[in-house]
Amino acid sequence: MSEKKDIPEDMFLAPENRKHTVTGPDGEVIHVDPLNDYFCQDLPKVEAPYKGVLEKFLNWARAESLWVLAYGTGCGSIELPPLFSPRFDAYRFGVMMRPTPRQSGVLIISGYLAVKTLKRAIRSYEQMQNPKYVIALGSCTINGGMYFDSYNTINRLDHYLPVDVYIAGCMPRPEAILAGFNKLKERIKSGNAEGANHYAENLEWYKANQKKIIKDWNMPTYNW
Amino acid sequence: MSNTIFDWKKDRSMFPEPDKDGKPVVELDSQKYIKVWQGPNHPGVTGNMALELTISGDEVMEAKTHVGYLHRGFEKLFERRRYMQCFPTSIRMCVPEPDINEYNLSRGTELLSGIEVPEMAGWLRMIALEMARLQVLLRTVPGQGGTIGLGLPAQWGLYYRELILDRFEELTGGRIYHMYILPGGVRGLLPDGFKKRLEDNLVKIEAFMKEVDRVVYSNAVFKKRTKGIGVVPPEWIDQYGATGPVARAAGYKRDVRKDYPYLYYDRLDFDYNVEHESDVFARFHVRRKDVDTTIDLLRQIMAKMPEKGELRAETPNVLHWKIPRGETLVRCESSRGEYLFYMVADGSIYPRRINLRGPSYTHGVVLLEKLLVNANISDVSSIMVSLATCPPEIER
Amino acid sequence: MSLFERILFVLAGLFIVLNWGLIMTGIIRKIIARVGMRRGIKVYQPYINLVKNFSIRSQLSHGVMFYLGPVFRLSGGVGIFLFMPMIYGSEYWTNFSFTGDLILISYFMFFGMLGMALGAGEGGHPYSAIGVSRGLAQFTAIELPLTLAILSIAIQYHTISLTEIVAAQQGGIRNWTLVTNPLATAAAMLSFLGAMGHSPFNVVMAPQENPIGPPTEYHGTFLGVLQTNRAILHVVEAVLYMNLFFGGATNWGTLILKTFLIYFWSVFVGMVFPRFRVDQSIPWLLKIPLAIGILAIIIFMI
Amino acid sequence: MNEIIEHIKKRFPVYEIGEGPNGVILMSVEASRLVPMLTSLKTNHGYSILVILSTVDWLEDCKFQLTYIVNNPEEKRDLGIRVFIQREDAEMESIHTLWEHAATFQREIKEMFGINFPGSPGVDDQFLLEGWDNKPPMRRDFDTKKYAEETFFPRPGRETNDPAAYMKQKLYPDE
Repeated sequence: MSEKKDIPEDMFLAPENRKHTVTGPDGEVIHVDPLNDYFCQDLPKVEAPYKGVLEKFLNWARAESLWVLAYGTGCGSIELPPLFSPRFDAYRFGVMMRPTPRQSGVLIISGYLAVKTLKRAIRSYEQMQNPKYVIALGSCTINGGMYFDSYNTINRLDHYLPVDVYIAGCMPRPEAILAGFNKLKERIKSGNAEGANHYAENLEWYKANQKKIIKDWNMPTYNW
Repeated sequence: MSNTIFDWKKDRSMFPEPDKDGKPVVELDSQKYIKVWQGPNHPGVTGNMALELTISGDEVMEAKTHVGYLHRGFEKLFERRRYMQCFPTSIRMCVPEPDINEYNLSRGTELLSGIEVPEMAGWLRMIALEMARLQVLLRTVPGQGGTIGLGLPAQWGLYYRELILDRFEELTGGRIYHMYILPGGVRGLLPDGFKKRLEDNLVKIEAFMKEVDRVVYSNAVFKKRTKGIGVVPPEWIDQYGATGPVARAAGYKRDVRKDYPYLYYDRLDFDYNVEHESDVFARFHVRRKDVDTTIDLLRQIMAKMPEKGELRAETPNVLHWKIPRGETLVRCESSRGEYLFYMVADGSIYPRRINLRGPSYTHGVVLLEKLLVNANISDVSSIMVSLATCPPEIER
Repeated sequence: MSLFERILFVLAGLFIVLNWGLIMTGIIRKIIARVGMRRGIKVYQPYINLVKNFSIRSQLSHGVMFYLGPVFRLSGGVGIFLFMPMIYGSEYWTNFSFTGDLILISYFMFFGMLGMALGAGEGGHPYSAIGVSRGLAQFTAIELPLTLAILSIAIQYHTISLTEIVAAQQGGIRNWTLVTNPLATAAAMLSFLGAMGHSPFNVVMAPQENPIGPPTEYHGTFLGVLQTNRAILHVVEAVLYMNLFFGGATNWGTLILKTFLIYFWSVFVGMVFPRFRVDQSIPWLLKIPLAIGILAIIIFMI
Repeated sequence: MNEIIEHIKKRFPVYEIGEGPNGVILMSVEASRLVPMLTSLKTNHGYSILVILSTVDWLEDCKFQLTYIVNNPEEKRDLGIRVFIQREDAEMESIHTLWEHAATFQREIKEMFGINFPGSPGVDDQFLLEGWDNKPPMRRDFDTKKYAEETFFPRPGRETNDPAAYMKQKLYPDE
């Protein structure tokens, strides 16, 4: 491998993530490629849903227990705390905030996504487990909103993540977000909310779009 | 009673030696440290920003803030927008308290183009600004308890904040983004009965703050967790450009409303809220007193403001409003401290440069990094909230 | 009663305890919500969450111990249940209680913690590790006053059999340990605050510090198992305290009422206090409850 | 106030002294004399707070304007000092030794305008952007709209009405 090709690849990597060699106790040379060795390189699979009444029942449970990843990606997150406050109280609908992506099933993209946040949002989305849903708040996620000409915010979220429900507005009021949750519930109960499987099927297209704007791709292809 | 048996005697031999700048030298390879990312996806950080903490045991050895997760390039976008088009964009620069952006941008435009604002509009602006301040304080004052696990008053606080948002909705039509203050004046008069309804809400909020006093302020565990934590030495205040409650908690009398009176604040009667301990508790205390001041100011404004008057001065057609070449500095007091706009006009219909400098620009980056060294990892979020870090105004 | 029948009754008891645990979680959440001026979740929401967690399609593992962590935790909870006499005077609901059951139960209380610590450690998330080290450190401080209280009771009643301790407390509130040995009760109830993981002792799962603590990496079925255990453990630990200090229960109604009140004590305190730092909570536990516990023993020694 | 200006005038070659509309005294100085001047203002005249360090890109004149606004909290006065530097290979002396938070300003300016401040701590680190490989975005010759359209998949159907022309046609057809 020529050295010229290596340099741009490694340029954005943190020092501990670069390829390096270590000499073992008996003089053996160990090649370490952290991105390959330390991370799981498997790609996601399409997980087929069950059939019939069982899937209907499970979908009902999934719809009635929406665990939201507590990640305020943009200015829409100012309306998320009121959502869990006395006046709006989303807990009534089985909506709950979880601080870790492993346990949450809903990712709320609250408004515009800066490129730096998009990278984290993708990681968070990929660390969530199938089935998972995406709610996009605000007009910024639909067509860029008032940041349509900004050099650092994406215009269309559905090119990077499969979106289940859009909630328009700048920013959407808590009532609108509650309505959005109810729309998502209907969608889950009808069995159409298979965003995770769609993502797994079209992984190449999504990855191409993502890598187009995330120039310093220093993570594995799919972040388990 | 002597506490010596139970006092935690830390074995300092495990901790890194400080170098000549007082910063500990951390060698990650020595296996004594863990690197922990607090944020961007973490309930303990305010908004979307990240703290890269190197910890040894429970103690933070090195802290680094990472911002830019909310960078939208506002200052670039302003170059492409006419003065009037800047408005809807500018208010999104500080999401919790957008009105200060409206005010600063209007004031800057007026100063540069030499427009006088009618008196009535000035008083209405003050109402909007003070209501916005109250609305933020109702989040942050009980929220200080929320950072150390006392979530209940924070939840009540959100309810009372809704009351103020209701009044905003009535006055301006918007919940969060109001766009009430425009160049040349304001957008509308107070609706009928507004003063009475606001007064009702203020009474309720005062009762609620008494409750907060009981539950948070005089809580033994709260005091234990916040006293002596995150002390900002007074000599750092100027050196790091700290303003607002942080400076006032260190004993400095700094309040833009009194130092550089804008609008009609010089006609109102209020005082600096000063504390001297300069720790998390003192900053909380300053904010707690700010709530009372703000409620008092709102009452004074409602009593002193004229009943009728011009709402807007004559402005040129906003679509081809050329503003002569000039530079100006506009400041106002936000709930977090001094909020500044530096505006440069080049004589065209587009602003040449509008630069924002919010209090978080120093509180959230240099000061926070400095304060977190040797802090306990449990206190990180409480220190961060007490400095009122608001990432959107750091990165714009 | 044959062994087969006994096993059937144990399983039935486990089923009742699990359901009561889930419903109790719902009721407690509802009460917390009402204090916070909200309507709160549906009472049966914990069931839906459980079903949902078991219905997650994809799961990933970080190794063998990661699998075993929740299993150990669950066996800790079930283990306490197995040797706990639930209803006093009933032949059917005494489970596998025997003369030395109190010792075994004390052991099982720590067993689940250790298994969870190993599993969470293998998860590899730094916040898990922080949570684990905090949890183990604090749990040691919690165990000390509790053990002293148990010893004090053992000295008082000259037995380490739970059934006999309950038997000694029958005949009205005057005979409860609460009245006969208030110091041991105080020490144990203060340590109970720590064991239940509510403020001011929720250092393990401290939302603003290490967002969710040890189970950071657990999801899907793993989390479902943990939730199941949580429901069982909360009830069973409350039953232990009930048996030791509050006169046991002679029927399921009494058990449900008493366990609810005992559990609610920790929620009640937790509602109005912020959380201690771990280096404040351990000295507190080692000061006040421990001193009371030592006093409780000394009184019976004299 | 005038005393200070007179005093500064004697010691430093300042020009273009004027008062801004908000009572801010603005003056320009040669880049090489800036740091001595700020040091003198800070130590001798009580201008102890660095309020803002801002940059204006005068593309037409091929110059960057750096504005240092310092504040005297005792007299409640602001003083703005402008420095003009060349746009090509722009470089400026760092003032982080005077005010530590100046390093943050300088780090941002380095990223946004490409002005180098040698010696400023962390000046080369990424601050707001991540993996940026284009022109520094705040330079006026960087076209953000073109960049966004090329990069971010604009949703079709967004009509771009020039608001001025559109509203003129709607509201003031005769003007």
